[in-house]
Amino acid sequence: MQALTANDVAGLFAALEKTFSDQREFLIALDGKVGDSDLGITMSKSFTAAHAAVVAAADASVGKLFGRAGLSIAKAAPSTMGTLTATGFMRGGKAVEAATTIGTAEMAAFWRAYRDGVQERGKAKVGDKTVLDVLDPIAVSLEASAAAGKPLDEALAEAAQAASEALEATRLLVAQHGKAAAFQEKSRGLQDAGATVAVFIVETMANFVKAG
Amino acid sequence: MQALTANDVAGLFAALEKTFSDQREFLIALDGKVGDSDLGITMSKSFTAAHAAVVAAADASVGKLFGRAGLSIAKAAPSTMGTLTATGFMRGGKAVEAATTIGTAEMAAFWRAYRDGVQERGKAKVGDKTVLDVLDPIAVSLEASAAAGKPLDEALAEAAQAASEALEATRLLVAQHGKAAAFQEKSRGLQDAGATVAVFIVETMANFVKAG
Amino acid sequence: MKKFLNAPADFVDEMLEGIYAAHPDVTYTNDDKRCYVTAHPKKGKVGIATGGGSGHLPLFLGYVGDGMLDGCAVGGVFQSPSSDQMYEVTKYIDQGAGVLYIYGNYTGDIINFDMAAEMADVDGIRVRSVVGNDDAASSIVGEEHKRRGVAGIFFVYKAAGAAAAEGLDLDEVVRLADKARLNTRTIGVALSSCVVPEVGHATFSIGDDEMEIGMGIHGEPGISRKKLAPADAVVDEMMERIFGEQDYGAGGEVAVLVNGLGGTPREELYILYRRVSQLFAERSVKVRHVWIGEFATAMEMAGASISVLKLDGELARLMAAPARTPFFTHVER
Amino acid sequence: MKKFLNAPADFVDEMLEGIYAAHPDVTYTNDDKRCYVTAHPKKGKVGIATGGGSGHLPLFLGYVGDGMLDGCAVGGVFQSPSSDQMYEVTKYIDQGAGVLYIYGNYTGDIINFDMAAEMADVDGIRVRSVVGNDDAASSIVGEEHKRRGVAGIFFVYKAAGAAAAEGLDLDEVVRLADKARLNTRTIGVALSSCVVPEVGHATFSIGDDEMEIGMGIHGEPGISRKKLAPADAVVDEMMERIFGEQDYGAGGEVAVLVNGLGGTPREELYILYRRVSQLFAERSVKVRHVWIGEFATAMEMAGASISVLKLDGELARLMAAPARTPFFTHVER
Ligand SMILES: Nc1ncnc2c1ncn2[C@@H]1O[C@H](COP(=O)(O)OP(=O)(O)O)[C@@H](O)[C@H]1O
Ligand SMILES: Nc1ncnc2c1ncn2[C@@H]1O[C@H](COP(=O)(O)OP(=O)(O)O)[C@@H](O)[C@H]1O
Ligand SMILES: [Mg+2]
Ligand SMILES: [Mg+2]
Ligand SMILES: [Mg+2]
Ligand SMILES: [Mg+2]
Repeated sequence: MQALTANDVAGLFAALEKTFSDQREFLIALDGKVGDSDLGITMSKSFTAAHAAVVAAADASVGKLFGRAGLSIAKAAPSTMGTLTATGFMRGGKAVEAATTIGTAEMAAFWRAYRDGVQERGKAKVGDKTVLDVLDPIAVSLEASAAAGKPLDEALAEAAQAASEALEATRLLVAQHGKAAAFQEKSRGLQDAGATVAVFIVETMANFVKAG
Repeated sequence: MQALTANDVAGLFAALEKTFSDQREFLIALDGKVGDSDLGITMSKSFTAAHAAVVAAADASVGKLFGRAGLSIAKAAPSTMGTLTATGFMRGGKAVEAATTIGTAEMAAFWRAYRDGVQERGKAKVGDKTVLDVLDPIAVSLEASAAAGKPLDEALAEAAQAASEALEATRLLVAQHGKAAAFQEKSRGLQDAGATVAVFIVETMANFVKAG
Repeated sequence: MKKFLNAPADFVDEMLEGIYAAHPDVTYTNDDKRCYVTAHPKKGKVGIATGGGSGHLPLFLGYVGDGMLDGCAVGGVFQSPSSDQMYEVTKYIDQGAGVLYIYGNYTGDIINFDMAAEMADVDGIRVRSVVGNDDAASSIVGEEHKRRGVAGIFFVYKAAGAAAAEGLDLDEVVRLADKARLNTRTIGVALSSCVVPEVGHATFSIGDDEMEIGMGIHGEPGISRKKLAPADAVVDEMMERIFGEQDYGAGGEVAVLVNGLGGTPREELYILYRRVSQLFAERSVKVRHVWIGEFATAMEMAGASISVLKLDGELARLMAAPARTPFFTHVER
Repeated sequence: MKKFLNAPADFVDEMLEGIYAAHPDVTYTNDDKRCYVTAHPKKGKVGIATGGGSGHLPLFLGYVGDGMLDGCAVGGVFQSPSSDQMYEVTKYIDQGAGVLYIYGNYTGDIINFDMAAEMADVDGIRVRSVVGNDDAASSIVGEEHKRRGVAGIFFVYKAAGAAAAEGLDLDEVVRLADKARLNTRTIGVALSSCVVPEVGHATFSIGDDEMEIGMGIHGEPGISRKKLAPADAVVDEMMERIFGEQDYGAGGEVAVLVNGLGGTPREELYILYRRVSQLFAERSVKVRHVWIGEFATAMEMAGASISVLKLDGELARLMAAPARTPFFTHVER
């Protein structure tokens, strides 16, 4: 598909729910290395709640539905990543509230607002080894694709590619925030757990759009 | 020797201290089966204190010295057997306070008062599987020896023999008092720990008199 | 053994030094730290003494203070104090109105308190005793005199302490303490052992998935050892025994104490109380007072006990009265 | 896992049911048990809210009551509550004078409290925050903003709660809370791990003869792991760090909190305090207030922390003020 409409949102969140249910144990193990092992549980809870919320909602706009998804995540999973993800979907949704279809430009606007919301809420900088290190290249890549007039599927595929490279690069960093920060040097060499979540989200979006 | 004088008391308590220091681990293990494993520790503490007390005391009477030994045990070892032993020496000592030498008749009076004091304080009956089951035959045997005019060494040897037979017989009984009572049937087959202490005391006395 | 201590033999005395340093309202007599007494004895009030082994904080000494007790003879870990120490405490706290001993039903303690009472008698101090025997698990109905004293002694302290603070005389204080004793039932369950510092290893062993209902606070054997069940089922089994012994009657009132043995977090005690409160509600019995926390421990032993006091008018009044010790504060609302 | 519980997923809510059944002075708002509030909010008083993960009783909810806090958002075990829950608590406790949030320095909590403050702002409720960061072990001097909040938050609650009870306005309450925060240092030592019910096994592992100085209450790594030393040496090492950070001055005054992490018996806390009091006496510093017990736990974790608050006239006054919650009572003498 070349644009997302309100009708597609339930399907997208069904796919996200499946992704995080499949990756539950992987994320638990990843967060366990320099964190508290809850990430797999909270992310799986988050997208189960978000899927249920968008199915139940009657809103006609994709942005509004993303906002509702964010709100449901805030209630379901008040962990760091839960709240940051909630903030991202709420801010991103708000940015595209007026649009009836989400093409490349709107997708770029969504991720820009998502990224900025997470930065504002979490007060991390790029390079601090957080989810922001993946959110930033996603936004940048989509903005470039929008400027170049690329179609949504191609744009998301490139964003996903940029995200996964950025995730790989987090291995070189030392954690500055959250529970991992206490481990300092021990966190070097490991990919950041929250950044991994962001990769899964954008990859699931890319696959959903490509398949649709 | 055929009678104990005040001069012999320090030696007797040195012997008692040695007995309970030698038997420390044995009594710990014995009390550990249906009790709290403290008996070896408290009895060893008791006679170390008693020995020190009689050495320090200036009293001229055996009975008074026995009384002081009892008082020091009460302070040093306030466990069940500690306090019962303290009571025994205090009551026994008081019974022979007026005597300058302790022959068979006085020794019988000492153990009679010792036995009655323990019974009064602990409120157990003969057959309840306590120290009383050994104290009673000791008193009875010494009273018979006194009536028969037997010398002290022979009388104490017979009392020690009666005590050790009575101890053996405690195996058949079920504990009614103290920590062991909670174990009920499990206590059957085991010799009573407190009764073992009484056997050690009378045996040490018998050996001391025989050697002297 | 993972404990904060210096030499194991100094465990009790160093603990006492810490307590005296922290709490100026308590002190000691006869130059012996183990003769623990209130710093503010009240002339003409019945004195109340307790005593027993260490390792059970806030039991026993923690209840010395306003509206509760006046003195406590402190023993070694799980060991009775000496009759001599009890006697010294007795002399200090006697303020002319006589002294009540309240302690648990353990042979060593009985023998020593009886001896202390004899010694005090020589000085003309009137002494009476009430011996706590609330542990319903430790022998059958009809043999209550053989039962151990456990956490429920708290109710006896509270009743006697409030009665003495009201200025009642020794016989009246004894009557009320004894009523509290007779109206109290406790049942405990242990999940893990504890370590006596001078011994250095676990007092007893218990399987990783086992609990022992009715185990004593020194590790004395209980009624049954079985697989750890869900909390509600554990409470149901404990309370069945208590309900089987005393009839609280629809419309009746009780005080409840949910006590942690030391290693069990407060969160779990509230999960237990949740079920306790449901069971009383089902029977239309009102829980008029409830205390939840650590009141009688066995160092780091994991487990809990539930004590129930059947109330009447005067016991309810005594439970409501204010009390204040370094370890326990009760404010009347 | 040896715990009294039913389904692990119900651990927190059943604990709360037990608390509400036991303590009528607290209730909940928005039909959500995890939005825990005082049953007696006071018109015109600054409202004080806290919040954080469960498993730390009496932290956090235990400090809701007279002279302390007004509400608490309750999270899962070691998990932040949601911004939504914090917002609901905020609405309930705002009595026209604004609301102060006092909570520990954990990313999840910060993010959620900030979000809740944004939500309350929409309703015109003035919200300010003081974020506890007393754990001197969790980062070096100069990076205090990265430090975790641990047991010393008790002093911040006490100062703010007393100030609000005096009728001071929001800015004044914030000023005093912040002063208490800046004047507090804590250092902890862990001896054993704990088990999160939904996880079912130990959070971390530690050798049978090891201690970890500075370990966080969720098992965050500390400064050093070494052989368990005698109690006095452990205290000396802990206090050296505290003395290195703040100068209490000869003739100065402090308040001290010796806190058990859950599995450590009270006896041992007093052995620790004994040494603490010696160290202050050597420096001619007066310990004006001391609290010893469990104030911030990690379920059954064995270990302890020492918190020191440097007092001045107004902080001493606020520490002395009476307070009363279902979990903590302080009576002015
Ligand atoms: N201040 C922050 N800003 C942005 N992301 C953060 C921040 N702190 C932590 N994170 C992200 O959160 C992830 C951990 O999330 P989560 O497991 O939910 O944390 P917690 O269990 O501590 O609440 C980290 O891997 C990191 O990507
Ligand atoms: N009421 C009693 N009367 C006489 N002897 C008793 C009584 N109760 C217990 N004993 C004796 O005490 C012994 C245990 O002594 P001890 O180990 O000192 O007890 P505890 O450790 O319980 O204080 C028992 O073996 C028994 O002989
Ligand atoms: Mg995590
Ligand atoms: Mg014994
Ligand atoms: Mg404890
Ligand atoms: Mg505890």
